[in-house]
Amino acid sequence: MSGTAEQTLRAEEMTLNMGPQHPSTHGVLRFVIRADGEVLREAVPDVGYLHRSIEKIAEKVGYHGFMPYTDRVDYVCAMFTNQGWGMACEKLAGIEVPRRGEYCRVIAAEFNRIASHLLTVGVLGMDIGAMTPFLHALREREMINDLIEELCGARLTFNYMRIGGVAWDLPPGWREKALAYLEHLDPILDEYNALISYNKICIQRLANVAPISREDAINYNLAGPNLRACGVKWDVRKDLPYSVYPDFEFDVPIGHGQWGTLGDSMDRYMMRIYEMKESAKILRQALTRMPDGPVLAKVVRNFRPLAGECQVRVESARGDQGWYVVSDGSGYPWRVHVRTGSFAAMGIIQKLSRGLMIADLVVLIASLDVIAPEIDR
Amino acid sequence: MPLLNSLPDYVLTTKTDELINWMRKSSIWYMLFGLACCAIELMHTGGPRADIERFGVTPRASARQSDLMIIAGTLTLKMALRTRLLYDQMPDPKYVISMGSCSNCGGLFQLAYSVCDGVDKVLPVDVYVPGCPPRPEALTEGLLKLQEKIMTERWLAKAPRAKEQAA
Amino acid sequence: MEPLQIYERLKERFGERVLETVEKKPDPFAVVDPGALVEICRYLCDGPELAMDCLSNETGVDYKDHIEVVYHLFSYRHRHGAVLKVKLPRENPQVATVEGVWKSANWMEREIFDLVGVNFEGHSDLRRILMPEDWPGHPLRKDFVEPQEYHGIATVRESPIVRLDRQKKK
Amino acid sequence: MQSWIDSLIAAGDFGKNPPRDLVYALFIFGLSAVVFLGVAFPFAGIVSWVERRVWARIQSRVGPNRVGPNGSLQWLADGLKHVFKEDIIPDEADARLFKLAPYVVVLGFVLPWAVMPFSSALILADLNVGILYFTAITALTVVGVLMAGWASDNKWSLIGGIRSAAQIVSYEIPAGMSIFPVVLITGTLSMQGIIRAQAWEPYHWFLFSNPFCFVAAIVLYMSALAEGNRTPFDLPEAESELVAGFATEYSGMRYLLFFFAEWGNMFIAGALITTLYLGGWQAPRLSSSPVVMNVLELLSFNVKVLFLVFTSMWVRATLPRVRIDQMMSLCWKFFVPVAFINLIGTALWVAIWPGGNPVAGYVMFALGLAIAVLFIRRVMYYLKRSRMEMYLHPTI
Repeated sequence: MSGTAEQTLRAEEMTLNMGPQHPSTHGVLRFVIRADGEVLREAVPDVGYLHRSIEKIAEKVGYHGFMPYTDRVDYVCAMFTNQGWGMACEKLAGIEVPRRGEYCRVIAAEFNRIASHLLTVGVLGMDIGAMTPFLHALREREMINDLIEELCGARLTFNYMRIGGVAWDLPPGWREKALAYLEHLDPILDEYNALISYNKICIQRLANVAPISREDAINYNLAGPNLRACGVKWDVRKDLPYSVYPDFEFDVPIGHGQWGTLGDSMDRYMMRIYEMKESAKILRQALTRMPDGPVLAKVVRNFRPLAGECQVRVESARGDQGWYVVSDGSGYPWRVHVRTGSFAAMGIIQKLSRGLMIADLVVLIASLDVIAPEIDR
Repeated sequence: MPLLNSLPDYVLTTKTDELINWMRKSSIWYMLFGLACCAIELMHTGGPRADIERFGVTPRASARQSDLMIIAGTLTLKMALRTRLLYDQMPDPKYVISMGSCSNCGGLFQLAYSVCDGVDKVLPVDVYVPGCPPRPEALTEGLLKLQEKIMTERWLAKAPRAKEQAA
Repeated sequence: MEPLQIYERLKERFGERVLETVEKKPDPFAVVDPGALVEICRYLCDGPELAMDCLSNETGVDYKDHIEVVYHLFSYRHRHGAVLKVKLPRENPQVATVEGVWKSANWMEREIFDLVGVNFEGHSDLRRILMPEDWPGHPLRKDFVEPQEYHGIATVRESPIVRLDRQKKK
Repeated sequence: MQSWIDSLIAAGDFGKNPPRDLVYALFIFGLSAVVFLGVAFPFAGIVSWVERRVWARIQSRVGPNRVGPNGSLQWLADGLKHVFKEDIIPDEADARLFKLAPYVVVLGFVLPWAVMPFSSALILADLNVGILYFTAITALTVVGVLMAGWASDNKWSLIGGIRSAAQIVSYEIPAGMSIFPVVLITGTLSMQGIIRAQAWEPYHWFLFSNPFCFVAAIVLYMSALAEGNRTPFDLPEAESELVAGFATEYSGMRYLLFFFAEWGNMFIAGALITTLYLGGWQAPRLSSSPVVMNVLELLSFNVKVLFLVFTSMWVRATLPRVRIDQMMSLCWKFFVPVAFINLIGTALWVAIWPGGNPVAGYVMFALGLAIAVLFIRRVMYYLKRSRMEMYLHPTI
């Protein structure tokens, strides 16, 4: 009898195809899932559906011309990719950016970080089934978009920075608007927390889901909030200081696992909430302490750095972004490679996915905050 | 269907056509299908400020229930085949809005080796929305243009274009 | 520790197998023997003084006469970094994988295999990652020629000016 | 109803000696068509429009407002559009089951209207097993959903169907157990009988008749949310996980049936709770005219039901979705024991005070009022804190 029961109850593994068009895959990712009912055996990511060959284009368009393309490397926080590319070129050519230019960069970038994190937490809310937090996040993003639009004329793909500084100074009256928005942001974040972050269902859905150990996080090269959620106190802004970040006082929040295990999805999610507050702190300091002066160093239009290579690291909203640029002394870079946080984060999903449920996989992808163009470039 | 575009232009047939068109244009359900940068602006179009649901436009996750495909972003060659598949899965009548210069013509990425320069190489497109990325207002405008276009369709009555072709 | 000190230490330990150290601004690097790469990486990763526990970046660069694979290493414990390079022949470039040392190498090596065409011996899952499986060639090589069509989709778009000219002539 | 038809037959309206069963069947078909097209469908549609508007307001949007006055014809456009859409049956699908499934769901959605007690006179059939019929028929939905999931030959649909089956089978137990306390008190299964046992004053509702009933009503409401696939229990069609769940492969008219059944079920669940715990159609006797009284009762019933429907919209806009294992453990580890305790507690209560305890009614009502006041204060606090002026003048 037992034999027949086993035969009739034989469970079959199911191969599911999630994506590239799937509401929770944040753009065009694809996962090939082997599942036993609701429980995953393994989820194998398949990327490349948004491979736009940005690295090859860099070899064709020259140093100045590549700046708009960097926006598209990570469209949710394009300021950081702008900054990374600018810093790499400046390092190659040994250009000093004026102090006011650096302040403008930091202000623009930190606003962009808030906007990016708002989108991340909103999308995570949507992925666990709550639409309202997502739309409230979009509402806040609209206002940051207004500010940034006034600053550089675009809502998403900014192209604000140039090699040697930024394109324009802050417009008149912008500083007051920005400070007014920061006043508004704090109560909004509290409201947001009350609505979703400290919601019982949300905590149950996120806590203890797919925890990453400290060693794994470093070994798999996670970066930014994902790394800090695992308890590694590492922030490029603080530890390998660039730009004018040493001028500001801010904390580097790390995960403590107070809702579940250290490095679980809840920690990763809360990291974004904390970082928005820290960014607001930096912004207040930067906006009040801005020095006077030019914003753009004198850079020749026919920009030709000496032959050589360098890597710069920028703390983007998705973590440590490394721009590796090889120059052969001509007007076109020989090779550009960008190391991004999302690419590394995708690499760990296959390992983490074993034993998760389908609903958890959605949470995992959202909490790792992967963005398709940053993976594929 | 033999009835399709076969009847003369009586009041009854044209009014019926108008009714059909009215409900098609009032209830456009688009597929949740963001490809790249424009997807963020697509989200904003559904967001609080440019609330696109005012026009009865709702996102649907499944291709089977959607009428409109908004190609929002760069279409790579790897994705183009998938997009064609998704388009084939949608039930008729179906419309396509090409959003942003990448899906219009390749845009910035015409230099790229892996990008399909323009979605019109794989799908028929109804409305092109320019911009990189287009603002939510621009997409809304594109949607209104699509509504206008839907209102000119003929289902029972002889289509004007069919007449010309016959003549 | 400064990168140059690390390279000195490597030279002491591995002697001839560290082929050269280049002290060029802004980033100095060391070129190592491809045969000894895994051993050197293992030493860099495990030693308590160096403890390069993170492979932050791995890039393939095509130099027309040879191909280089560049490793950017980093230590979260000591907060120092180093750059290693291996030089490979352009025909059939092959190097051992460092996946066993740093897990993050898995995806980066897949990307290099896909775009530059370097074979990583011993890699657990060496498939194309960004390009479709049936894509010809390795796009980031300097001599890559773009195919004219892919599954019936033309990859080049005719310039509208050319088309206008043709229509005028008609 | 039956006597009226009998009188018509006796008057010879159907010729001499007509087959009585056929005439009955004719009337039943006619009535169901009227109910389906005239009541259930528009109602589900209007609820869908209201939901979209309410939802949009909560999300600081506007919602559909272009189609008809304030967008109120949105549901009509949505519905008719689907009728004229291409009807796709996937090649791999089990065509017969695939076609049948939506009708089974609609059956589960239309049949309960037969015993819907709109007022003391407006009820199609006051069955003496009304409640039993009600719960039995609504469970038909699960069969349809499971059929849809299986027949689509899509793995996402299948998971959706299985989830739905697991969900409804589990939550039927606490839901059923939460109906029995009322049955224990009244000793009848008829919808009208249960309503007649209550009065229009809130402290005479069964909700406040004893503490166990209060908890049972809440358990019933939660289970109804789960059975109606509403957030936080909308797992079968979890959009972000399963694309569109069991309805992934459905298009056109067939999808429309699922679509309307979903919203219609909200009304049905609300009606069940209103009947059992909120005094049904009971209204204050303001007039002696039966017509006026019936209108008042209809209003009373609908207001209560619509409040419950609105609450479920509010919940849907606020809460995230639970995971399937959390949902099952919530049911089996929490709701089922609580429902049994309620049942035993009510039985004891009835044994001690067979005629009910009026003091308990007042005390429970005061308690309920206090909870409501606290809740409203909390909501007002957050309303005050939100800074409207920033949104009205975006770039201050």
